[in-house]
Amino acid sequence: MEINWLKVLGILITPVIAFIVGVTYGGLTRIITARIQNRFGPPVTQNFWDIVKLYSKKTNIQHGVMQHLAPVFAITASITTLYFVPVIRESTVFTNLSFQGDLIFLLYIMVFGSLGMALGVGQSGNPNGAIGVSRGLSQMVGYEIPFVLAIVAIMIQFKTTNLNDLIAMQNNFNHWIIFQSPFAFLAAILAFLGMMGYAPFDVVVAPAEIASGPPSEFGGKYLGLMMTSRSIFTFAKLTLFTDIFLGGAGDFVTLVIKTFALYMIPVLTGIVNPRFRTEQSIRFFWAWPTVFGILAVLIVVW
Amino acid sequence: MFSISGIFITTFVSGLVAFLLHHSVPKIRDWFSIVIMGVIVYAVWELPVKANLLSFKLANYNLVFGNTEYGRLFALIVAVLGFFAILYSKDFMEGKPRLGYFYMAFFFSIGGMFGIVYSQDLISLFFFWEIMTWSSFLLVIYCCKEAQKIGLKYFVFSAIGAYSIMTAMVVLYSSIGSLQFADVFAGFGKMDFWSQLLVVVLLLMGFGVKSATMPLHVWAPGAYRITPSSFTAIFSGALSKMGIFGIGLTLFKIASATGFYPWVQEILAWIGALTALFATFYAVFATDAKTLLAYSSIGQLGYIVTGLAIGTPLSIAAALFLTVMHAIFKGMLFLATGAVYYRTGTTDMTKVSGLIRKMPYTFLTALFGIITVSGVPPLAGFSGKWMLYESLIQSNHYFLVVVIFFSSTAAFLYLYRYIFSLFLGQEEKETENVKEVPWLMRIPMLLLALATLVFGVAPGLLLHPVSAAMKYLGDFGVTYQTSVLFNEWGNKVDMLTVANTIGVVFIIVTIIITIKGYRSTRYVTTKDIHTSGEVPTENENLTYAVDFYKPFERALGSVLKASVDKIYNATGRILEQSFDYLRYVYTGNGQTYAMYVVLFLTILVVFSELIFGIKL
Amino acid sequence: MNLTPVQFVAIPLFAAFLIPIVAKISKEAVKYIPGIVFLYLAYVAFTLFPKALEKPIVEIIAGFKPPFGIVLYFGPTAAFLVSMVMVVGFVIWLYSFKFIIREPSEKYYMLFMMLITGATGIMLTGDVFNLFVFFEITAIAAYSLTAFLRDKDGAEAAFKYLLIGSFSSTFFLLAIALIYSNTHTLNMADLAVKMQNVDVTTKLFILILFISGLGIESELFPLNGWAPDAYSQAPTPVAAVFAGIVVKASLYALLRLVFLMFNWSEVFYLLLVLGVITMLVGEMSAMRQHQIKRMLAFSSIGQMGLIVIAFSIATVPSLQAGFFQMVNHVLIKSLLFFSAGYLVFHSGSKDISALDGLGKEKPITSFFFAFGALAILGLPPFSGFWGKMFILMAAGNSHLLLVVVLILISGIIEAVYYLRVISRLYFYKETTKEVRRTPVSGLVAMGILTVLIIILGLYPNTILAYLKPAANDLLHRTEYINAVLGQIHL
Amino acid sequence: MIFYVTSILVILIGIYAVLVKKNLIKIVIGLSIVDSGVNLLLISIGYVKHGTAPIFSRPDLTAAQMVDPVPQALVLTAIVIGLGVTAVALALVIRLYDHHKTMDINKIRKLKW
Repeated sequence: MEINWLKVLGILITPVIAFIVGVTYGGLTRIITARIQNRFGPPVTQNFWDIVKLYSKKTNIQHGVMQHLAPVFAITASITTLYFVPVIRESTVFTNLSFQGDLIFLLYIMVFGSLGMALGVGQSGNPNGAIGVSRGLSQMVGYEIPFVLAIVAIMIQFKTTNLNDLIAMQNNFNHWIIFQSPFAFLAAILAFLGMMGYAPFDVVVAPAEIASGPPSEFGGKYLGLMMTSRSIFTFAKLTLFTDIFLGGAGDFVTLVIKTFALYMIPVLTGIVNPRFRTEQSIRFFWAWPTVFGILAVLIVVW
Repeated sequence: MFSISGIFITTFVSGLVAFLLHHSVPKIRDWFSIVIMGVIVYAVWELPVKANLLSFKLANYNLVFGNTEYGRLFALIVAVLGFFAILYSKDFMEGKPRLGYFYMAFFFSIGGMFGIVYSQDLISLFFFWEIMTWSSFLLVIYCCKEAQKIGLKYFVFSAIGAYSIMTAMVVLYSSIGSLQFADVFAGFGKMDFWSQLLVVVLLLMGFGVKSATMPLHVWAPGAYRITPSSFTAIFSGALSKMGIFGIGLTLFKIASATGFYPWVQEILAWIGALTALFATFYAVFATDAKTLLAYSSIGQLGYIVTGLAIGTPLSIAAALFLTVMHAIFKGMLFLATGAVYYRTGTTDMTKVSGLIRKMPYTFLTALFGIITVSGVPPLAGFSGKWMLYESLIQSNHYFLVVVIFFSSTAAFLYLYRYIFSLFLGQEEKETENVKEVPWLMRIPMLLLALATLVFGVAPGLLLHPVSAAMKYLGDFGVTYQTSVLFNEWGNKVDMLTVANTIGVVFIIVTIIITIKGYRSTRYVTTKDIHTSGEVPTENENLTYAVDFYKPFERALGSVLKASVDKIYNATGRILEQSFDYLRYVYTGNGQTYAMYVVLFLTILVVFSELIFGIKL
Repeated sequence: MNLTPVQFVAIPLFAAFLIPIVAKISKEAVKYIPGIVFLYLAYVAFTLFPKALEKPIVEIIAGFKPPFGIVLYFGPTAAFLVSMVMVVGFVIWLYSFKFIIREPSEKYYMLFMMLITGATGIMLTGDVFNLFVFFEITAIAAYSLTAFLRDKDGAEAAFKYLLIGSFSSTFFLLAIALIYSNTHTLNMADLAVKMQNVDVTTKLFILILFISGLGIESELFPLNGWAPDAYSQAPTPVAAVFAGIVVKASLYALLRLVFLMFNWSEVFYLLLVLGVITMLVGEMSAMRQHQIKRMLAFSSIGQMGLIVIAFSIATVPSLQAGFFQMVNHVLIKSLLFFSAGYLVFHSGSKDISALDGLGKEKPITSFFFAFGALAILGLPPFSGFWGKMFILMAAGNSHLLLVVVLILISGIIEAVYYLRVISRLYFYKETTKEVRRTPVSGLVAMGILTVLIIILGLYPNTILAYLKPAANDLLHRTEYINAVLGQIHL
Repeated sequence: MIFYVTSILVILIGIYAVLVKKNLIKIVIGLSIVDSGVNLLLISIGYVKHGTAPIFSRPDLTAAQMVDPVPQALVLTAIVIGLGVTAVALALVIRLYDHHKTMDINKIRKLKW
């Protein structure tokens, strides 16, 4: 079968672009948080250089095979999620493999990364890491409910589970799902807060209590790899949300604008909010976001 | 040898021979059972699919045995899992007492399961159902004094289940006149409403006990924990499938002919979903690994019951696919826990930790196990879960989807806890000299792990027999290719591309990260960690094992207090006391007995008009 | 030496009176007499069985023609019951061969033969007063056998049995007085004909007297006060004879009379209710027993309740099921009593708690006990399963769903207390005492019973073929009357 | 007719004795009273007014003049049986007294529940 060279090119470039965009978003967030706290913050490329520094570290410590592979799990998950999300609508280059998978598959592949990470943290033997993982998983159960409710509502409303069909249905401005089923969007965005792990729900990596939680035992190239996968993963989740709710992106510029707008929501709420305890965050997710989710489904039912 | 009677005879006779042989040279006994089981697996595979292979008349009922596609699927599960368990138990049971008793009960329960799966009429099904029950009972009480109460509870619950099937059979016989599957399925539609309802409820209850659906699951955690691990794999892998086999038959062959079928489906679906939900909650807070796995398998059975209850072709395919997968990964996980028990002597998660470096193969099996159970893509669990969700969404069971999804995400919690507390974390002092389990125990575990990978990449291989079985149930067709799954709306997921992408990316990045600075990466023991200053001493184990999900528990709050178990124990005690008062009727005084006789006579005379309808 | 039914009664009686004489000559020879008698009679039973299937053999004794003289009716039912008695009798004799009794054994064997004479007499006789006489023979033999062990409880149990047993004989005699005053005949077949024109109230009185009189002997609920004490205090082989043969003979007598003379549906309904209550009370009180023999006694009362239920449904399949369950009960209950006997003898005390860990010390006997327990629960490979299932199917056919449910509930109760004992035997205490042998004759007896149970379990057809004519014979009286009175039509 | 009434009365007295009296011996006596009452009833069934004993002592006797012989035969056996039972009962009472040293039936209640 002849190889569609454009597709192969797209498969190679997309993760790199995703990394670059993800890292710049990281840099921008640090600047914005600094500005809000009335200070100037580091240059935009600061995150990029941190990662480069980590990769060039002399000694790398690992506590066994599982910890060695943990960042690999993480980055595989983020790249695979990226491949199965149509980054730019019709272009052969940037739709990658999204024809092969669908929404439910994406729901699960997002968990694959965090599970791999958790195993690595487990092997490192650091109790703080283990506590962080237990908090992370409990919180995950919390925000999965509204997120699934939102996804189910959309799937039923549009009678498809494939992302590309969803994008096709949102061809012009007023057909965006954000308007067609607002409650689903609300529930999904609140769940998104939990996914990103910024301030109100950052009990997982609570720096003060459990020394940055799960990644506490990771250093050198492992930490670097984790940071890269984290940025790619953020970008992948953002494109996923834009595809579902904002009708995907025709070209690169609209993609950046939409994703950055979405990205600002968790970042800004993070800056102004203190930290929830784990059961508080779980209770929070099961309260209003779930109500919105149920409302979204009920609307579809009638 | 390759007829049905051949299979039955070899299984039961080899059970007896194993019992008699256990005094002789152990070498023969173990290999004898392994060889026999291998022959049986081949025989089951070869058995032609014909409805009436063996039948004999017995006091105006005739018992018919035949092999149907649906039966063949379950028979294969039983045979293959049985073979692996026997292979595993050769070393696992080394040096344990009463080995002959163990092998006899083992073979009898497998024979019982074959009987159920191959029977074509209710009497033979009930006959072998009872054999399966009491032989598995013998294995539940096998180990120790503490097992007696649990065994008794198991027997009483299975007796309640079996006797509800018996009552259903009696009702069917009195209104249809024959208990052959063909006549029952045909004649069921003509029965009056109330007896139809009664029969369906009784059959579902009877089969529900064995597949541990919620209100009747109370026996399962104790029974799974106390049976020797090699049989627990069969117990949860194959025995519970007999319940599913029965529920499948009742739903699609019997209940579908009735008017209230949609109601039955709806209620059963919700029962399955709630079973999954509550079982997962109990699993999260279990401290013993086997109890955790027991609740987890109750949860998985809940999914299968929901799948069957939904009734769309895709959901039945999902249910049957998950049945086979459940047998595989539950078998795997119980064998892995058994390996841990074999080496460390305990399965209490708070006592054991850090076994990964000493038991790598067992860790690998457990890893594959939890990935499959959690339904994460590359492995087979995902296809089952995917089909289940698609079918739920397409058949407009919205809130059911959410409950199922909630319980499957909560499944991550206890799965992580299982592998973390047993294999990861810091090494225990006592488990210093633990070695990997012998090869004969590793082979079944690794083969099962391989199976999850193979079916993960190409679910079509398993969907082929599953769709054949579905044809027997009620000619439901489902479209599939060897590695691409479709749902009713035409969306698809290509497992091959998924596996390829994950595989390729994984290998490339592993190569990069291992090569980059290979020399400078240093292995350090788990004691050498950043603990802000105070370095942990040698015998101090910092693994966080106790109260692992305390915050989650606080979030759930009082939901966990409600447990059906308390109610059952209370009823048992009250009944026992009431029987106590009853026997005081026998006062021991001869004269009172004489008084009873005269009283009886006078009552008969005085109330004769009432009793005999004749005026004095 | 032509084979006639009267030998079933004559030979055991003759043997009973021969034993004391032979004992004068040699104590040892006495032990073998019952065995020879049983073997010979079993041979007679099996040769006569096929003949009885075609045409019931009617034996006229002492020349008087039926309505006047005593007559023995050897129909399919009687043939079946007698052969059952002979087989089980032989096994019980085998068991008691070595059963160490401090008493002089010839007394034991003489009473034992008397008991068998009475039981076979009940099964064969066609005359009401003759039935009463055989009843009294069995009763007296039973009283003295219960008190055979000279201990304190034996006497107490025997006295209670005697007290209630004499009530039973009084009621029976009153019934015969009433019958004779109205119909001036004692021959059962003749009675069946003449009872038609007896007025209803006296007929009712006769029925009530019969039910309470014979009910005492066949352990119906309010009347079975004596049973637990008698079973638990009598020596083990005697308890097996009681459970196996005596109670069955009296139940057969009650059913023969009821089927012949009183064909009202209310009677069967009353019997059904009594059977259900007996079963439930029997099982429930068995659950809380501390002594193993008393527990077995209550369990056999429960099983008797089940058999009464089967018979009172009064359809041919239900009678067939009833007979099948009778055979089951005889075989399994004797096996349980035998093994319990040795276990109690070995562990020193009758309490169940004393049985801990006996599985190790006496592996074979405990295996037999566990086997018996599994069989009586009605678990598949054993004959108990088919018995219970036929009864349930028969009850189902007559739409007695509640009865089916109650039978199953009592089955669960039964499972609880039997499995408790089994687990106590095998799993409670790991004792390392050396294994003590049980006498060979006991093992052989129990072995025969186990083999019979397995054969019946796997191939129930063997005896099912014979049960159908037996059920017909008992249920339809016309055939009985024609055979006895010779074509004097109704 | 009078015979039926008396015999039933005797039976009732016997039953009263058995049920109410505490002493073992009295119970056994009660039993034999019941027995004789029943025998009386049996005999009175066969009674024919002015009938003579059913033996052909004189050639001219016809069956009609005789009393019905069958109940008398029954009573013969019943009496023998009654004797047997009472004998066994008394033997048991002796042994009970040896062991329990009491005649009161309420005290002999070791086998219960």
